[in-house]
Amino acid sequence: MKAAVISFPGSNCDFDMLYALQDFGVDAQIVSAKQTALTDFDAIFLPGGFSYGDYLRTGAIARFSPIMSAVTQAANAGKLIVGICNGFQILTEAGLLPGQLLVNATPGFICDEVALSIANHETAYTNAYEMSESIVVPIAHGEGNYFADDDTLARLEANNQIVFRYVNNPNGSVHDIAGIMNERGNIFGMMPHPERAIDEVTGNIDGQNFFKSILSSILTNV
Amino acid sequence: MYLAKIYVTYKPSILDPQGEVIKSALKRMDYIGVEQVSQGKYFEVKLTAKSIDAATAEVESFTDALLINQNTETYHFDLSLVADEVNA
Amino acid sequence: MYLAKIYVTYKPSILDPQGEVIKSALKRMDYIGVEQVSQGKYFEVKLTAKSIDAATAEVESFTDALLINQNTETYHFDLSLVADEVNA
Amino acid sequence: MTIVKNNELTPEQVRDSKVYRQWGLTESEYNLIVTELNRLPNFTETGIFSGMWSEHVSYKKSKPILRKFWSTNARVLQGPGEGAGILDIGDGQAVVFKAESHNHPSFVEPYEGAATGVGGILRDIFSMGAQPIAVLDSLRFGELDDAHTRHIVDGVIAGIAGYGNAIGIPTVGGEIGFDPVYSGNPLVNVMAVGLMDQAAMQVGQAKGIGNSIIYVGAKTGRDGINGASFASAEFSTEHASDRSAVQVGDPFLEKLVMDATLKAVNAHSDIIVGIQDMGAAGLLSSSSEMAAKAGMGITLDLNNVPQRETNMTPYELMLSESQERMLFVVKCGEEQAIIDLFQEADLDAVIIGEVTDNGRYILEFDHQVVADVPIDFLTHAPKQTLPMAEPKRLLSMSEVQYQPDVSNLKQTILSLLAQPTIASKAKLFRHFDSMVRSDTVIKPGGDASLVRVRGTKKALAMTTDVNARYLYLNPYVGAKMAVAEAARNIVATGALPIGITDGLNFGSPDNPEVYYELDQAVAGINAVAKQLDTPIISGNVSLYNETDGQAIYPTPMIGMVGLLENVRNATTIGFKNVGDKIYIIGETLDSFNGSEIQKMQTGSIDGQLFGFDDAAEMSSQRLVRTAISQQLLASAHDLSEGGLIVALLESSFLGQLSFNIKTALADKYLFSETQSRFIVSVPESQVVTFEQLAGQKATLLGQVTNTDEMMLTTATQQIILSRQETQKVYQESISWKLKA
Ligand SMILES: Nc1ncnc2c1ncn2[C@@H]1O[C@H](COP(=O)(O)OP(=O)(O)O)[C@@H](O)[C@H]1O
Ligand SMILES: [Mg+2]
Repeated sequence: MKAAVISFPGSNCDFDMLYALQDFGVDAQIVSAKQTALTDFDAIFLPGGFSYGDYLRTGAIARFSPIMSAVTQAANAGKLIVGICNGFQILTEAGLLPGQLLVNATPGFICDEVALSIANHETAYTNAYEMSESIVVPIAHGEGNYFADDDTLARLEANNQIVFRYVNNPNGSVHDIAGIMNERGNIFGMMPHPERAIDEVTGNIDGQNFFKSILSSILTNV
Repeated sequence: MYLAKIYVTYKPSILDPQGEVIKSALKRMDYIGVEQVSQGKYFEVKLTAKSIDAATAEVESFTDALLINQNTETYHFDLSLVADEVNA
Repeated sequence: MYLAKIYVTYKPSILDPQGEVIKSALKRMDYIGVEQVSQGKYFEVKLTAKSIDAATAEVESFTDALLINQNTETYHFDLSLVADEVNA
Repeated sequence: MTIVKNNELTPEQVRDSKVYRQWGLTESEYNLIVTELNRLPNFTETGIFSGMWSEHVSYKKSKPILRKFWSTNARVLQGPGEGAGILDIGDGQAVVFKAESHNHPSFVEPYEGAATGVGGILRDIFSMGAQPIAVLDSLRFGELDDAHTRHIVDGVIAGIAGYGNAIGIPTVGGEIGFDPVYSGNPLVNVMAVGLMDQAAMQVGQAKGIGNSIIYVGAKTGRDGINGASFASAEFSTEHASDRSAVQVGDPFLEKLVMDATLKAVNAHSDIIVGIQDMGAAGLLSSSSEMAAKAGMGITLDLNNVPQRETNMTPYELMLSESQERMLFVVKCGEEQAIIDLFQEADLDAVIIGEVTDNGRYILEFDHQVVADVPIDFLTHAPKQTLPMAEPKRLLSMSEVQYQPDVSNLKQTILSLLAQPTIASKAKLFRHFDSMVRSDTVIKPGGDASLVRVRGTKKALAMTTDVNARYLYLNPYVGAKMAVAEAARNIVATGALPIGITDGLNFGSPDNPEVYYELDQAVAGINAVAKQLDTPIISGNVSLYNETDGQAIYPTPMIGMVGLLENVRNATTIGFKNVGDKIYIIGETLDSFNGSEIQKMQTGSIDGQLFGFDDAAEMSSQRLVRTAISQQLLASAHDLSEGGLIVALLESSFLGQLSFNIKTALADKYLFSETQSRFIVSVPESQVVTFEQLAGQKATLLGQVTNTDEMMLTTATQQIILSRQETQKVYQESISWKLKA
């Protein structure tokens, strides 16, 4: 499997994501947001950070980066698109995922480790987790308050598109949403950072199964 | 050159946490007459355009495309003709 | 009840990184007529007061005290009388 | 050569109006300049001397003392004098670190002051060619019952978060203290740590005739030029209120500058001659110091400086403290490679001058020479030796130690935990991204923080510390304790302390008592640093921290870095297993003058500071390090403010386990702040080995339990505390006070 990690100006979790993928044996590389082609890749990761300084709105400016048409093409072609934190914000701004990430209900940046429940186990992102598992994953954001209108929410619920929920909602997200996917299941975004939870040395390995899930689903699809 | 003043606010149905925080701070500071606060964005954009109609179209286009998120925000704007100087 | 619309902008000499980033984004999106962009804040505050003068004094007082940073920002505002209803 | 531009004062007017005094030059300094130049300096020249000869840039008052710092051992690759100090950590790698203060800017404008403090210290690190890996802070505020203090706290915390989080360097640790002496003069010190291959080392030098000076990064505006010190009407039509002393940071831009700089260092080390960030006195000090260090001259064409505002004068361009700017010296003819690299990242990169061999600092503007002075003279402010006098308060202090009132032990413990200096700072530091880069092994909330060195088994421990109350009672011994405490924090993780950066925050050096405190503090730092083999390789001085003639406590922040050879040995403060034995290492004495409990119960601190036993300190530290390296300890925590009881509770809270403790000590000793102590927990299987190793140094206190009840039996009574309830006080007190 070949994976691209998109580096936008201001991305700062791009290397964390690259190293995480490489730890799982993935042939991954950083691709600048100035590039325009992604045809060589099976999966595309939009990492966390402050693309364009988070100026105007998080993700608002990054979505107009040259690479984004290639991301859209890849999405339409059914390739896996994964947005973490700022990557999730960019995907919603680009309309690849519904809704928007607003300022936290109590305004201010929070860095913490929070419990998540897995709302849908049969996804490319969660299939390796145990059924009853609740996991703890780091968060680090000031705009993680997921909002969508009622129709959208009803659709997300009905189609099982909600992948992760917060156990104790830290930011005001509707329906405790921490991560969602599109209807087809190939575009996914979440605010928490599984790439920060893969190594025993840093004290948390609950993100490992996230990567294992992606690997196994890509391998079975190939 | 035209100057567009663009006022962006949340749609009424959206909870504005910043507005709420400011309101309670004002109350704590004894501004007891304050009933409601909302915080939005205010842009000043200078642009050249052939006519006021062209400028209007331009402002609407880029505000829809970039300056607001249509899920949650709405806007109005004023447009006026101004002298041609821009601060570097 | 009064409605104050308060427009906050940076003082001219203050660095406005947001405005610069938005301007270059608009240029990249081919809005080539755009010459200058600045982003400020826009507040709508509903308040009760005895008179328009009292309301004016109140708005100036809390804007200076809380809404702006006097080191870097400046503002102007409009005040109007509105019907008494507040959205919860 | 007497060019007069933009309605600037003529040289004669400068002389007659004595405007230089407003800019901080003394009469004798001005006269010295006249003598050296053999003519009257013009407006711009007078301005650049005032900038370069300010204490902030020249250290003319503190240097005689700073010279005394001990700063050499086998690890030191770069000591004081460059952007940051560098230590060898083996395998061809090096650690780079430095601290910086932004006290005054943070008082005026808390958010931007703190934010640009972070931006500035990071530039110091990456300008050496190092990748920043961590930020720490050291903060002092007034008491939280004051609304203005709360406003400053909010702004400073948000500013550190705003900059550090966005640029993507984790803020892994720090410390926060509260005392009324800081209410008009908060302290905001930040420290940054970087990692580099020794081969990539860069220094800020301008060597080689004809080499180019390249300006990169943000455009120059009037930021940081103090409007008040201008007779503005005389040289400009702008209103003073439009000018701003406030520097606004742009972490997004700095991220681009940082990444591009590191890329340039990696790809073009053969053509880069020197790199220097623009800090205090901006373009002026960076360019002149680079040339002076190389023994060269420099000529700059100021029209080429990228400008954000219109009609800037040479004085303004030179003195501006706009952020996110760097200077590169690049081999003549090779400039394009560097310019292209920066332009690829959408950054300005412009040749603004060249290196000369005439030893002169020459500025050109609009095709005219607006300054021409000898560089050596410009960069060497006349030293000042200042008188010292032992502070009067120290001469008449009571020798008797304060005796705490412990009649209601439980209540005393709860009140102590609620003191802002003791209570958990988590509600504040949770705004900092402490995990970005995914290398943070020990996060804020323990003793030192620990960051792994990716690709190796190693990790770097880091901490900031100082208890200024101790220094107020005894500057020499207090400074020794500051270094010792920093080292205990490092040692508690298992790491070996290897070096120090400092932030010397003091009052006015013109006051002989303050100058004495500064001298004694440096002597105290040296004394313990030598025993620990931790040279002082970088630092910062911030003087004149006074309001209304009331100086702050002498506050020399100690930033310390340690090296842990095997990250798997990392030890944290939290209890780990039910049944583990809890020991205290070190002796507990009558140590109450300057303590938290004295402050809490009397409202002030007073009396002669209790003693410090160097030998006991070294042997406690050695024991803990040895025990950790033999993997005998499940947890280790040093004792500091609040003493034994606070340390025990913190180990419980972090470990989510309780304790059952029996001690022969009388109640008051729970609060004693005797130095050189740790509490450790030892798994049953290691108890014999540990006791053999420790001998008399360790005393068994009890064991770790898993109920909610924390049981404490002293010489006179038994009390039981609910862990949940007690933890709530510890966890929430700061936010209760902030919301008040
Ligand atoms: N301003 C801050 N920023 C980040 N971490 C902080 C800050 N203040 C305190 N901490 C963290 O809280 C913990 C306890 O700090 P402190 O009480 O100063 O420790 P000690 O007494 O051991 O020096 C440390 O891990 C420290 O890094
Ligand atoms: Mg400690």
